[in-house]
Amino acid sequence: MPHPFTVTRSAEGDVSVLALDGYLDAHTAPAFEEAIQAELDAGRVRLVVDGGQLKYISSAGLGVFMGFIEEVRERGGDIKICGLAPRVRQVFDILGFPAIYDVMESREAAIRRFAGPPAAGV
Amino acid sequence: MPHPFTVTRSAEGDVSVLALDGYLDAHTAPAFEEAIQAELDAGRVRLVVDGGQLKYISSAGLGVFMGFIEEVRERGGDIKICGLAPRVRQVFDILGFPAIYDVMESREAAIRRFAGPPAAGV
Amino acid sequence: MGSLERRFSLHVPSATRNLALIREFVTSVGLQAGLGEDDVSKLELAVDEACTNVIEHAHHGDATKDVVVRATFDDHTLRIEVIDSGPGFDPARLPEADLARLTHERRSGGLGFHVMQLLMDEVSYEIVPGQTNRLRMTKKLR
Amino acid sequence: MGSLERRFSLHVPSATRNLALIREFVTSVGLQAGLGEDDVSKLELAVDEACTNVIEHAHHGDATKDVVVRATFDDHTLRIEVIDSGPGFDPARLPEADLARLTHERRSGGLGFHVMQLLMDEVSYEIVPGQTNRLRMTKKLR
Ligand SMILES: Nc1ncnc2c1ncn2[C@@H]1O[C@H](COP(=O)(O)OP(=O)(O)O)[C@@H](O)[C@H]1O
Ligand SMILES: Nc1ncnc2c1ncn2[C@@H]1O[C@H](COP(=O)(O)OP(=O)(O)O)[C@@H](O)[C@H]1O
Repeated sequence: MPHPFTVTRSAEGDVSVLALDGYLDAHTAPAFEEAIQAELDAGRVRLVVDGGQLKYISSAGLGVFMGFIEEVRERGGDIKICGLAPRVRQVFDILGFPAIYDVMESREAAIRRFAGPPAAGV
Repeated sequence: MPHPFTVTRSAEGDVSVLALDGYLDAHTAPAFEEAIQAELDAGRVRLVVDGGQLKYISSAGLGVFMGFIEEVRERGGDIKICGLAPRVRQVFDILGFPAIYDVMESREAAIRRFAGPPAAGV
Repeated sequence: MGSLERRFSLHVPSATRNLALIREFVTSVGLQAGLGEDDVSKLELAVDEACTNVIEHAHHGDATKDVVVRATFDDHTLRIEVIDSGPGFDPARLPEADLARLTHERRSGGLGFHVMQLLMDEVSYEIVPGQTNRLRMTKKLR
Repeated sequence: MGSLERRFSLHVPSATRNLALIREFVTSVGLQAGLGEDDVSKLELAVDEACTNVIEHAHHGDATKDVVVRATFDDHTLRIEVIDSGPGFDPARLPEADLARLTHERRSGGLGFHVMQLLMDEVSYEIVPGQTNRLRMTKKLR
Protein backbone atom coordinates (compact mmCIF):
# COMPACT_ATOMS: atom_id res chain seq x y z
CA MET A 1 0.00 0.00 0.00
CA PRO A 2 2.76 2.52 0.65
CA HIS A 3 4.00 2.08 -2.94
CA PRO A 4 7.57 1.06 -2.12
CA PHE A 5 10.62 1.68 -4.26
CA THR A 6 14.03 0.02 -4.15
CA VAL A 7 17.23 0.23 -6.16
CA THR A 8 19.43 -2.87 -6.37
CA ARG A 9 22.95 -2.39 -7.64
CA SER A 10 25.12 -4.91 -9.45
CA ALA A 11 28.09 -4.65 -11.81
CA GLU A 12 29.29 -6.24 -15.03
CA GLY A 13 32.90 -5.12 -15.40
CA ASP A 14 32.91 -1.33 -15.67
CA VAL A 15 29.15 -1.17 -16.26
CA SER A 16 26.98 -0.58 -13.17
CA VAL A 17 23.44 -1.89 -13.30
CA LEU A 18 20.78 -0.21 -11.16
CA ALA A 19 17.63 -2.33 -11.04
CA LEU A 20 14.53 -0.34 -10.04
CA ASP A 21 11.58 -1.98 -8.34
CA GLY A 22 8.27 -0.36 -7.48
CA TYR A 23 6.99 3.20 -7.63
CA LEU A 24 9.25 6.07 -8.66
CA ASP A 25 7.61 9.37 -7.77
CA ALA A 26 8.57 12.63 -6.03
CA HIS A 27 8.73 10.74 -2.76
CA THR A 28 11.08 8.02 -3.91
CA ALA A 29 13.11 9.91 -6.54
CA PRO A 30 15.73 11.01 -3.96
CA ALA A 31 16.67 7.36 -3.33
CA PHE A 32 17.29 6.87 -7.04
CA GLU A 33 19.23 10.13 -7.23
CA GLU A 34 21.50 8.99 -4.40
CA ALA A 35 22.10 5.66 -6.11
CA ILE A 36 23.28 7.37 -9.29
CA GLN A 37 25.32 9.92 -7.37
CA ALA A 38 27.09 7.09 -5.54
CA GLU A 39 28.17 5.61 -8.88
CA LEU A 40 29.48 8.94 -10.11
CA ASP A 41 31.32 9.51 -6.83
CA ALA A 42 32.99 6.14 -7.35
CA GLY A 43 34.05 7.23 -10.83
CA ARG A 44 31.63 4.84 -12.52
CA VAL A 45 29.86 6.49 -15.45
CA ARG A 46 28.68 3.54 -17.53
CA LEU A 47 25.22 3.03 -16.12
CA VAL A 48 22.39 0.72 -17.08
CA VAL A 49 19.06 1.39 -15.39
CA ASP A 50 16.93 -1.75 -15.51
CA GLY A 51 13.30 -0.72 -15.04
CA GLY A 52 11.90 -4.22 -15.45
CA GLN A 53 10.20 -4.14 -12.04
CA LEU A 54 9.19 -0.50 -12.20
CA LYS A 55 5.43 -0.25 -11.76
CA TYR A 56 5.05 3.50 -11.98
CA ILE A 57 7.02 6.60 -12.87
CA SER A 58 6.10 10.28 -12.67
CA SER A 59 8.02 13.25 -14.05
CA ALA A 60 9.88 13.49 -10.74
CA GLY A 61 11.40 10.09 -11.56
CA LEU A 62 12.19 11.11 -15.12
CA GLY A 63 13.85 14.20 -13.68
CA VAL A 64 16.55 12.04 -12.12
CA PHE A 65 17.58 10.81 -15.56
CA MET A 66 17.46 14.37 -16.88
CA GLY A 67 19.57 15.85 -14.12
CA PHE A 68 22.52 13.49 -14.59
CA ILE A 69 22.80 12.70 -18.29
CA GLU A 70 24.93 15.71 -19.32
CA GLU A 71 27.49 15.15 -16.59
CA VAL A 72 27.64 11.42 -17.27
CA ARG A 73 28.22 11.96 -20.98
CA GLU A 74 30.78 14.68 -20.41
CA ARG A 75 32.69 12.17 -18.35
CA GLY A 76 32.59 9.66 -21.22
CA GLY A 77 29.79 7.49 -19.90
CA ASP A 78 26.08 7.09 -20.52
CA ILE A 79 22.82 6.13 -18.84
CA LYS A 80 21.03 3.40 -20.79
CA ILE A 81 17.51 2.41 -19.87
CA CYS A 82 16.09 -1.09 -20.34
CA GLY A 83 13.31 -3.51 -19.53
CA LEU A 84 10.43 -1.05 -19.16
CA ALA A 85 6.91 -2.45 -18.94
CA PRO A 86 4.55 -0.99 -21.57
CA ARG A 87 2.73 1.37 -19.21
CA VAL A 88 5.98 2.83 -17.87
CA ARG A 89 7.59 2.90 -21.29
CA GLN A 90 4.63 4.96 -22.51
CA VAL A 91 5.55 7.77 -20.12
CA PHE A 92 9.13 7.84 -21.40
CA ASP A 93 7.82 7.81 -24.96
CA ILE A 94 5.26 10.63 -24.77
CA LEU A 95 7.89 12.89 -23.22
CA GLY A 96 10.41 12.20 -25.95
CA PHE A 97 13.00 10.28 -23.95
CA PRO A 98 13.94 7.90 -26.77
CA ALA A 99 15.33 10.88 -28.72
CA ILE A 100 17.88 11.56 -26.01
CA TYR A 101 18.36 8.27 -24.16
CA ASP A 102 19.08 4.76 -25.35
CA VAL A 103 15.91 2.94 -24.30
CA MET A 104 16.36 -0.77 -24.95
CA GLU A 105 14.52 -4.02 -24.45
CA SER A 106 16.95 -6.18 -22.52
CA ARG A 107 19.58 -5.59 -19.87
CA GLU A 108 22.06 -7.67 -21.88
CA ALA A 109 21.63 -5.49 -24.95
CA ALA A 110 22.07 -2.37 -22.82
CA ILE A 111 25.29 -3.66 -21.30
CA ARG A 112 26.58 -4.78 -24.68
CA ARG A 113 25.90 -1.36 -26.13
CA PHE A 114 28.69 0.05 -23.97
CA ALA A 115 31.14 -2.02 -26.00
CA GLY A 116 30.03 -0.17 -29.15
CA PRO A 117 30.76 3.41 -30.26
CA PRO A 118 29.91 6.19 -27.77
CA ALA A 119 26.37 7.61 -27.92
CA ALA A 120 25.84 10.98 -29.59
CA GLY A 121 25.61 13.92 -27.20
CA VAL A 122 22.25 15.66 -26.79
CA MET B 1 -7.11 -1.72 -6.31
CA PRO B 2 -10.83 -2.50 -6.35
CA HIS B 3 -10.24 -5.36 -3.88
CA PRO B 4 -11.73 -8.16 -5.99
CA PHE B 5 -13.42 -11.28 -4.69
CA THR B 6 -14.14 -14.55 -6.46
CA VAL B 7 -15.64 -17.90 -5.50
CA THR B 8 -14.47 -21.00 -7.38
CA ARG B 9 -16.54 -24.13 -7.01
CA SER B 10 -15.39 -27.72 -7.26
CA ALA B 11 -16.68 -31.02 -5.93
CA GLU B 12 -15.32 -34.17 -4.32
CA GLY B 13 -18.17 -36.67 -4.40
CA ASP B 14 -21.02 -35.21 -2.36
CA VAL B 15 -18.80 -32.53 -0.81
CA SER B 16 -18.82 -29.13 -2.55
CA VAL B 17 -15.73 -27.00 -2.15
CA LEU B 18 -16.04 -23.21 -2.45
CA ALA B 19 -12.61 -21.61 -2.75
CA LEU B 20 -12.61 -17.91 -1.85
CA ASP B 21 -10.07 -15.50 -3.29
CA GLY B 22 -9.64 -11.85 -2.36
CA TYR B 23 -11.59 -9.46 -0.19
CA LEU B 24 -14.84 -10.50 1.47
CA ASP B 25 -16.68 -7.42 2.74
CA ALA B 26 -20.19 -5.97 2.60
CA HIS B 27 -19.69 -5.30 -1.10
CA THR B 28 -18.66 -8.82 -2.06
CA ALA B 29 -20.61 -10.86 0.54
CA PRO B 30 -23.65 -11.19 -1.77
CA ALA B 31 -21.55 -13.14 -4.30
CA PHE B 32 -20.55 -15.59 -1.58
CA GLU B 33 -24.15 -15.82 -0.37
CA GLU B 34 -25.32 -16.70 -3.88
CA ALA B 35 -22.66 -19.37 -4.20
CA ILE B 36 -23.82 -21.08 -1.02
CA GLN B 37 -27.48 -20.68 -1.94
CA ALA B 38 -26.80 -22.35 -5.30
CA GLU B 39 -25.40 -25.40 -3.48
CA LEU B 40 -28.41 -25.63 -1.19
CA ASP B 41 -30.78 -25.22 -4.13
CA ALA B 42 -29.00 -28.17 -5.76
CA GLY B 43 -29.54 -30.21 -2.59
CA ARG B 44 -25.85 -30.13 -1.70
CA VAL B 45 -25.33 -29.49 2.01
CA ARG B 46 -21.82 -30.80 2.63
CA LEU B 47 -19.81 -27.64 2.11
CA VAL B 48 -16.12 -26.91 2.53
CA VAL B 49 -15.16 -23.25 2.30
CA ASP B 50 -11.48 -22.97 1.44
CA GLY B 51 -10.28 -19.51 2.48
CA GLY B 52 -6.67 -20.09 1.49
CA GLN B 53 -6.63 -17.12 -0.87
CA LEU B 54 -8.81 -14.90 1.28
CA LYS B 55 -6.96 -11.68 2.02
CA TYR B 56 -9.55 -9.91 4.09
CA ILE B 57 -12.85 -10.56 5.82
CA SER B 58 -15.21 -8.23 7.67
CA SER B 59 -18.25 -9.14 9.75
CA ALA B 60 -20.36 -8.88 6.61
CA GLY B 61 -18.42 -11.86 5.27
CA LEU B 62 -18.73 -13.76 8.54
CA GLY B 63 -22.46 -13.06 8.39
CA VAL B 64 -22.77 -15.30 5.34
CA PHE B 65 -21.50 -18.26 7.37
CA MET B 66 -23.84 -17.31 10.21
CA GLY B 67 -26.93 -17.00 8.06
CA PHE B 68 -26.70 -20.47 6.56
CA ILE B 69 -25.29 -22.80 9.19
CA GLU B 70 -28.56 -23.69 10.95
CA GLU B 71 -30.35 -24.59 7.73
CA VAL B 72 -27.39 -26.59 6.48
CA ARG B 73 -27.16 -28.58 9.69
CA GLU B 74 -30.91 -29.17 9.85
CA ARG B 75 -30.60 -30.68 6.42
CA GLY B 76 -27.86 -33.03 7.64
CA GLY B 77 -24.91 -31.14 6.23
CA ASP B 78 -22.28 -28.75 7.52
CA ILE B 79 -20.08 -25.82 6.50
CA LYS B 80 -16.44 -26.52 7.27
CA ILE B 81 -13.86 -23.78 6.94
CA CYS B 82 -10.23 -24.37 6.01
CA GLY B 83 -6.96 -22.85 4.89
CA LEU B 84 -7.28 -19.42 6.51
CA ALA B 85 -4.22 -17.18 6.56
CA PRO B 86 -3.28 -16.00 10.07
CA ARG B 87 -4.66 -12.47 9.69
CA VAL B 88 -8.02 -13.73 8.44
CA ARG B 89 -8.10 -16.59 10.93
CA GLN B 90 -7.66 -14.03 13.72
CA VAL B 91 -10.99 -12.42 12.82
CA PHE B 92 -12.78 -15.77 13.00
CA ASP B 93 -11.06 -16.48 16.32
CA ILE B 94 -11.80 -13.25 18.17
CA LEU B 95 -15.47 -13.57 17.26
CA GLY B 96 -15.68 -17.12 18.58
CA PHE B 97 -16.24 -18.95 15.31
CA PRO B 98 -14.21 -22.03 16.27
CA ALA B 99 -16.80 -22.79 18.99
CA ILE B 100 -19.52 -23.16 16.38
CA TYR B 101 -17.74 -24.02 13.13
CA ASP B 102 -15.14 -26.62 12.25
CA VAL B 103 -12.17 -24.43 11.33
CA MET B 104 -9.39 -26.65 9.97
CA GLU B 105 -5.96 -26.33 8.44
CA SER B 106 -6.23 -28.20 5.17
CA ARG B 107 -8.89 -28.72 2.56
CA GLU B 108 -8.21 -32.45 2.60
CA ALA B 109 -8.84 -32.69 6.34
CA ALA B 110 -12.05 -30.70 5.94
CA ILE B 111 -13.33 -33.00 3.21
CA ARG B 112 -12.31 -36.09 5.16
CA ARG B 113 -14.20 -34.83 8.20
CA PHE B 114 -17.47 -35.35 6.34
CA ALA B 115 -16.76 -39.08 6.39
CA GLY B 116 -16.71 -39.02 10.20
CA PRO B 117 -19.60 -38.62 12.68
CA PRO B 118 -21.89 -35.61 12.12
CA ALA B 119 -20.91 -32.34 13.82
CA ALA B 120 -22.76 -31.32 16.99
CA GLY B 121 -25.51 -28.72 16.44
CA VAL B 122 -25.02 -25.24 17.93
CA MET C 1 3.91 19.17 24.96
CA GLY C 2 1.56 18.77 22.02
CA SER C 3 3.17 17.11 19.04
CA LEU C 4 2.28 18.05 15.49
CA GLU C 5 -1.11 16.71 14.50
CA ARG C 6 -1.59 15.21 11.04
CA ARG C 7 -5.08 15.43 9.56
CA PHE C 8 -6.63 13.37 6.80
CA SER C 9 -10.15 13.08 5.51
CA LEU C 10 -12.01 11.17 2.85
CA HIS C 11 -15.51 11.81 1.48
CA VAL C 12 -17.05 9.15 -0.75
CA PRO C 13 -20.55 8.29 -1.93
CA SER C 14 -22.31 6.01 0.54
CA ALA C 15 -21.94 2.71 -1.30
CA THR C 16 -20.26 -0.56 -0.38
CA ARG C 17 -18.05 -0.41 -3.46
CA ASN C 18 -16.18 2.41 -1.72
CA LEU C 19 -15.21 0.24 1.24
CA ALA C 20 -12.03 -0.82 -0.58
CA LEU C 21 -10.95 2.81 -0.97
CA ILE C 22 -11.86 3.55 2.65
CA ARG C 23 -9.62 0.65 3.73
CA GLU C 24 -6.75 1.92 1.59
CA PHE C 25 -7.17 5.36 3.12
CA VAL C 26 -7.11 4.15 6.69
CA THR C 27 -4.26 1.72 6.02
CA SER C 28 -2.17 4.55 4.67
CA VAL C 29 -2.91 6.71 7.72
CA GLY C 30 -2.22 3.84 10.11
CA LEU C 31 1.17 3.13 8.56
CA GLN C 32 2.10 6.80 8.73
CA ALA C 33 1.06 6.89 12.36
CA GLY C 34 3.61 4.16 12.95
CA LEU C 35 1.26 1.24 13.62
CA GLY C 36 2.60 -2.24 12.93
CA GLU C 37 0.98 -4.40 10.28
CA ASP C 38 -1.17 -6.24 12.77
CA ASP C 39 -2.57 -3.04 14.26
CA VAL C 40 -3.10 -1.58 10.81
CA SER C 41 -5.23 -4.61 9.95
CA LYS C 42 -7.30 -4.10 13.07
CA LEU C 43 -7.79 -0.43 12.31
CA GLU C 44 -8.76 -1.26 8.74
CA LEU C 45 -11.39 -3.73 9.89
CA ALA C 46 -12.82 -1.45 12.59
CA VAL C 47 -13.24 1.42 10.13
CA ASP C 48 -14.73 -0.91 7.51
CA GLU C 49 -17.31 -2.03 10.09
CA ALA C 50 -18.15 1.56 11.01
CA CYS C 51 -18.55 2.60 7.36
CA THR C 52 -20.53 -0.51 6.46
CA ASN C 53 -22.99 0.43 9.21
CA VAL C 54 -23.27 3.95 7.87
CA ILE C 55 -23.90 2.74 4.33
CA GLU C 56 -26.41 0.10 5.37
CA HIS C 57 -28.13 1.38 8.53
CA ALA C 58 -27.73 5.17 8.43
CA HIS C 59 -28.05 5.91 4.72
CA HIS C 60 -29.87 2.73 3.66
CA GLY C 61 -27.89 2.40 0.46
CA ASP C 62 -28.63 5.96 -0.71
CA ALA C 63 -25.46 6.71 -2.67
CA THR C 64 -26.29 10.41 -2.98
CA LYS C 65 -25.31 10.63 0.69
CA ASP C 66 -21.66 10.87 1.75
CA VAL C 67 -19.61 8.72 4.04
CA VAL C 68 -17.01 10.90 5.73
CA VAL C 69 -13.96 9.44 7.43
CA ARG C 70 -11.61 11.76 9.30
CA ALA C 71 -8.35 10.57 10.75
CA THR C 72 -5.85 12.49 12.82
CA PHE C 73 -2.83 11.44 14.76
CA ASP C 74 -0.10 12.92 16.89
CA ASP C 75 2.69 11.07 18.68
CA HIS C 76 0.31 9.48 21.14
CA THR C 77 -3.07 8.77 19.63
CA LEU C 78 -4.72 7.95 16.34
CA ARG C 79 -8.31 9.23 16.17
CA ILE C 80 -10.93 8.21 13.66
CA GLU C 81 -14.30 9.82 13.10
CA VAL C 82 -16.93 8.29 10.85
CA ILE C 83 -19.74 10.71 10.16
CA ASP C 84 -23.22 9.95 8.90
CA SER C 85 -26.40 11.93 8.36
CA GLY C 86 -28.82 9.17 9.33
CA PRO C 87 -31.26 8.90 12.24
CA GLY C 88 -28.64 7.73 14.74
CA PHE C 89 -28.98 4.88 17.21
CA ASP C 90 -28.08 4.08 20.79
CA PRO C 91 -25.16 1.68 20.99
CA ALA C 92 -25.82 1.16 24.72
CA ARG C 93 -29.07 -0.55 23.80
CA LEU C 94 -27.57 -3.00 21.36
CA PRO C 95 -28.04 -6.61 22.47
CA GLU C 96 -24.90 -8.49 23.39
CA ALA C 97 -23.02 -9.82 20.37
CA ASP C 98 -23.55 -13.49 21.17
CA LEU C 99 -22.45 -15.57 18.20
CA ALA C 100 -24.37 -18.69 19.27
CA ARG C 101 -27.61 -16.74 19.62
CA LEU C 102 -27.14 -14.80 16.38
CA THR C 103 -26.36 -17.98 14.51
CA HIS C 104 -29.33 -19.75 16.02
CA GLU C 105 -31.58 -16.88 14.92
CA ARG C 106 -30.08 -17.13 11.42
CA ARG C 107 -28.96 -13.53 11.67
CA SER C 108 -26.24 -12.61 9.24
CA GLY C 109 -25.18 -9.58 11.25
CA GLY C 110 -24.98 -8.09 14.66
CA LEU C 111 -21.23 -8.31 15.17
CA GLY C 112 -20.01 -5.03 13.67
CA PHE C 113 -20.11 -2.80 16.72
CA HIS C 114 -18.60 -5.59 18.81
CA VAL C 115 -15.72 -5.90 16.34
CA MET C 116 -14.97 -2.19 16.67
CA GLN C 117 -14.91 -2.43 20.44
CA LEU C 118 -12.63 -5.46 20.36
CA LEU C 119 -10.15 -3.86 17.98
CA MET C 120 -9.96 -0.24 19.09
CA ASP C 121 -9.01 1.31 22.42
CA GLU C 122 -12.08 3.55 22.65
CA VAL C 123 -15.32 3.68 20.70
CA SER C 124 -18.00 6.28 21.30
CA TYR C 125 -20.94 7.60 19.35
CA GLU C 126 -22.32 11.12 19.35
CA ILE C 127 -25.78 11.78 17.94
CA VAL C 128 -26.99 15.20 16.85
CA PRO C 129 -30.52 14.26 15.78
CA GLY C 130 -31.39 15.26 12.26
CA GLN C 131 -27.88 16.52 11.60
CA THR C 132 -24.82 14.37 11.94
CA ASN C 133 -23.77 11.37 13.94
CA ARG C 134 -20.16 10.81 14.76
CA LEU C 135 -18.62 7.50 15.63
CA ARG C 136 -15.28 8.17 17.31
CA MET C 137 -12.61 5.54 17.72
CA THR C 138 -9.12 5.90 19.10
CA LYS C 139 -6.04 3.75 19.03
CA LYS C 140 -3.11 4.45 21.34
CA LEU C 141 0.27 4.74 19.67
CA ARG C 142 3.19 3.50 21.66
CA MET D 1 -30.60 15.34 -19.02
CA GLY D 2 -28.17 15.54 -16.11
CA SER D 3 -27.08 12.16 -14.83
CA LEU D 4 -26.35 11.51 -11.19
CA GLU D 5 -23.09 13.08 -10.10
CA ARG D 6 -20.76 11.16 -7.80
CA ARG D 7 -18.52 13.24 -5.54
CA PHE D 8 -15.32 12.25 -3.81
CA SER D 9 -12.70 14.22 -1.94
CA LEU D 10 -9.45 13.59 -0.16
CA HIS D 11 -7.56 15.89 2.22
CA VAL D 12 -4.03 14.90 3.21
CA PRO D 13 -1.03 16.68 4.70
CA SER D 14 1.11 18.27 2.01
CA ALA D 15 3.92 15.72 1.86
CA THR D 16 5.22 13.51 -0.94
CA ARG D 17 4.63 10.39 1.14
CA ASN D 18 0.92 10.96 0.55
CA LEU D 19 1.25 10.73 -3.23
CA ALA D 20 0.69 6.97 -3.05
CA LEU D 21 -2.64 7.45 -1.26
CA ILE D 22 -3.62 10.19 -3.69
CA ARG D 23 -2.97 7.79 -6.57
CA GLU D 24 -5.04 5.07 -4.93
CA PHE D 25 -7.86 7.56 -4.44
CA VAL D 26 -7.89 8.72 -8.03
CA THR D 27 -7.49 5.20 -9.39
CA SER D 28 -10.54 4.12 -7.44
CA VAL D 29 -12.57 7.04 -8.75
CA GLY D 30 -11.38 6.47 -12.33
CA LEU D 31 -12.41 2.82 -12.26
CA GLN D 32 -15.82 3.73 -10.87
CA ALA D 33 -16.23 6.31 -13.60
CA GLY D 34 -15.76 3.48 -16.08
CA LEU D 35 -12.33 4.41 -17.43
CA GLY D 36 -10.23 1.59 -18.88
CA GLU D 37 -6.93 0.67 -17.28
CA ASP D 38 -4.92 2.76 -19.68
CA ASP D 39 -6.96 5.90 -19.03
CA VAL D 40 -6.88 5.24 -15.30
CA SER D 41 -3.09 5.21 -15.48
CA LYS D 42 -3.09 8.52 -17.30
CA LEU D 43 -5.45 10.06 -14.76
CA GLU D 44 -3.31 8.74 -11.92
CA LEU D 45 -0.17 10.29 -13.39
CA ALA D 46 -1.81 13.65 -14.16
CA VAL D 47 -3.13 13.98 -10.61
CA ASP D 48 0.22 12.90 -9.14
CA GLU D 49 1.89 15.66 -11.17
CA ALA D 50 -0.62 18.24 -9.99
CA CYS D 51 -0.24 17.24 -6.33
CA THR D 52 3.55 17.04 -6.55
CA ASN D 53 3.52 20.64 -7.76
CA VAL D 54 1.30 21.68 -4.87
CA ILE D 55 3.55 19.95 -2.33
CA GLU D 56 6.78 21.31 -3.80
CA HIS D 57 5.95 24.66 -5.38
CA ALA D 58 2.82 25.88 -3.58
CA HIS D 59 3.41 24.66 -0.03
CA HIS D 60 7.19 24.22 -0.20
CA GLY D 61 7.14 21.02 1.80
CA ASP D 62 5.12 22.53 4.67
CA ALA D 63 3.22 19.45 5.85
CA THR D 64 0.93 21.47 8.10
CA LYS D 65 -0.77 22.58 4.88
CA ASP D 66 -3.34 20.38 3.15
CA VAL D 67 -3.48 18.99 -0.34
CA VAL D 68 -7.10 18.72 -1.38
CA VAL D 69 -8.20 16.58 -4.30
CA ARG D 70 -11.83 16.63 -5.38
CA ALA D 71 -13.19 14.32 -8.02
CA THR D 72 -16.66 14.19 -9.48
CA PHE D 73 -18.11 12.35 -12.40
CA ASP D 74 -21.40 11.89 -14.18
CA ASP D 75 -22.04 9.81 -17.30
CA HIS D 76 -20.09 12.19 -19.51
CA THR D 77 -17.19 13.78 -17.70
CA LEU D 78 -14.73 13.13 -14.91
CA ARG D 79 -13.60 16.34 -13.23
CA ILE D 80 -10.63 16.72 -10.91
CA GLU D 81 -9.77 19.73 -8.78
CA VAL D 82 -6.47 20.03 -6.96
CA ILE D 83 -6.55 22.87 -4.47
CA ASP D 84 -3.60 24.64 -2.87
CA SER D 85 -3.14 27.65 -0.62
CA GLY D 86 0.14 28.84 -2.13
CA PRO D 87 1.01 32.00 -4.07
CA GLY D 88 -0.26 30.69 -7.39
CA PHE D 89 1.49 30.98 -10.75
CA ASP D 90 0.63 31.68 -14.37
CA PRO D 91 0.75 28.52 -16.46
CA ALA D 92 0.56 30.60 -19.66
CA ARG D 93 4.01 31.96 -18.87
CA LEU D 94 5.67 28.60 -18.38
CA PRO D 95 8.43 28.00 -20.93
CA GLU D 96 7.81 25.23 -23.42
CA ALA D 97 8.54 21.77 -22.01
CA ASP D 98 11.47 21.02 -24.31
CA LEU D 99 13.22 17.89 -23.11
CA ALA D 100 16.47 18.58 -25.00
CA ARG D 101 16.75 22.05 -23.50
CA LEU D 102 15.80 20.95 -19.97
CA THR D 103 18.30 18.11 -20.15
CA HIS D 104 20.99 20.40 -21.47
CA GLU D 105 20.37 22.80 -18.58
CA ARG D 106 20.62 19.84 -16.17
CA ARG D 107 17.11 20.61 -14.96
CA SER D 108 15.47 17.71 -13.19
CA GLY D 109 11.99 19.13 -13.69
CA GLY D 110 9.82 21.26 -15.90
CA LEU D 111 7.68 18.51 -17.41
CA GLY D 112 4.84 18.24 -14.89
CA PHE D 113 2.38 20.69 -16.37
CA HIS D 114 3.12 19.37 -19.85
CA VAL D 115 2.33 15.84 -18.69
CA MET D 116 -1.06 16.96 -17.37
CA GLN D 117 -1.87 18.63 -20.67
CA LEU D 118 -0.84 15.57 -22.64
CA LEU D 119 -2.89 13.18 -20.54
CA MET D 120 -6.10 15.08 -19.78
CA ASP D 121 -8.71 16.60 -22.07
CA GLU D 122 -8.70 20.00 -20.39
CA VAL D 123 -6.41 21.62 -17.84
CA SER D 124 -7.03 25.06 -16.37
CA TYR D 125 -5.83 26.94 -13.34
CA GLU D 126 -7.76 29.47 -11.28
CA ILE D 127 -5.89 31.73 -8.89
CA VAL D 128 -7.52 33.58 -6.02
CA PRO D 129 -4.47 35.38 -4.64
CA GLY D 130 -3.82 34.79 -0.98
CA GLN D 131 -6.66 32.28 -0.75
CA THR D 132 -6.87 29.18 -2.87
CA ASN D 133 -5.69 28.09 -6.25
CA ARG D 134 -7.57 25.47 -8.15
CA LEU D 135 -6.14 23.31 -10.88
CA ARG D 136 -9.04 21.83 -12.85
CA MET D 137 -8.65 18.87 -15.14
CA THR D 138 -11.32 17.01 -17.04
CA LYS D 139 -11.42 13.70 -18.83
CA LYS D 140 -14.28 12.83 -21.20
CA LEU D 141 -16.00 9.53 -20.56
CA ARG D 142 -17.17 7.66 -23.59
N1 LIG E 1 -24.49 4.45 11.88
C1 LIG E 1 -25.62 3.84 12.26
N2 LIG E 1 -26.81 4.46 12.10
C2 LIG E 1 -27.97 3.87 12.48
N3 LIG E 1 -28.03 2.65 13.05
C3 LIG E 1 -26.88 1.98 13.24
C4 LIG E 1 -25.63 2.53 12.86
N4 LIG E 1 -24.66 1.65 13.20
C5 LIG E 1 -25.29 0.60 13.76
N5 LIG E 1 -26.63 0.78 13.81
C6 LIG E 1 -27.64 -0.14 14.38
O1 LIG E 1 -26.98 -1.02 15.28
C7 LIG E 1 -27.23 -2.37 14.90
C8 LIG E 1 -26.04 -3.25 15.24
O2 LIG E 1 -24.92 -2.88 14.46
P1 LIG E 1 -23.71 -3.87 14.33
O3 LIG E 1 -23.33 -4.35 15.69
O4 LIG E 1 -22.62 -3.18 13.60
O5 LIG E 1 -24.24 -5.11 13.53
P2 LIG E 1 -24.83 -5.20 12.04
O6 LIG E 1 -24.49 -3.95 11.35
O7 LIG E 1 -24.15 -6.39 11.46
O8 LIG E 1 -26.31 -5.38 12.23
C9 LIG E 1 -27.56 -2.32 13.44
O9 LIG E 1 -28.32 -3.43 13.04
C10 LIG E 1 -28.31 -1.00 13.33
O10 LIG E 1 -29.65 -1.18 13.73
N1 LIG F 1 0.59 24.74 -7.65
C1 LIG F 1 1.63 25.55 -7.97
N2 LIG F 1 1.89 26.64 -7.22
C2 LIG F 1 2.92 27.47 -7.53
N3 LIG F 1 3.74 27.28 -8.58
C3 LIG F 1 3.54 26.22 -9.38
C4 LIG F 1 2.48 25.30 -9.11
N4 LIG F 1 2.52 24.36 -10.07
C5 LIG F 1 3.55 24.67 -10.88
N5 LIG F 1 4.17 25.79 -10.48
C6 LIG F 1 5.31 26.46 -11.14
O1 LIG F 1 5.38 26.03 -12.48
C7 LIG F 1 6.66 25.47 -12.76
C8 LIG F 1 6.57 24.35 -13.76
O2 LIG F 1 5.84 23.28 -13.22
P1 LIG F 1 5.91 21.86 -13.91
O3 LIG F 1 5.71 22.01 -15.38
O4 LIG F 1 4.95 20.97 -13.24
O5 LIG F 1 7.40 21.36 -13.70
P2 LIG F 1 8.20 21.08 -12.34
O6 LIG F 1 7.22 20.99 -11.23
O7 LIG F 1 8.88 19.79 -12.59
O8 LIG F 1 9.15 22.23 -12.22
C9 LIG F 1 7.20 25.04 -11.42
O9 LIG F 1 8.59 24.97 -11.42
C10 LIG F 1 6.65 26.13 -10.51
O10 LIG F 1 7.45 27.28 -10.57
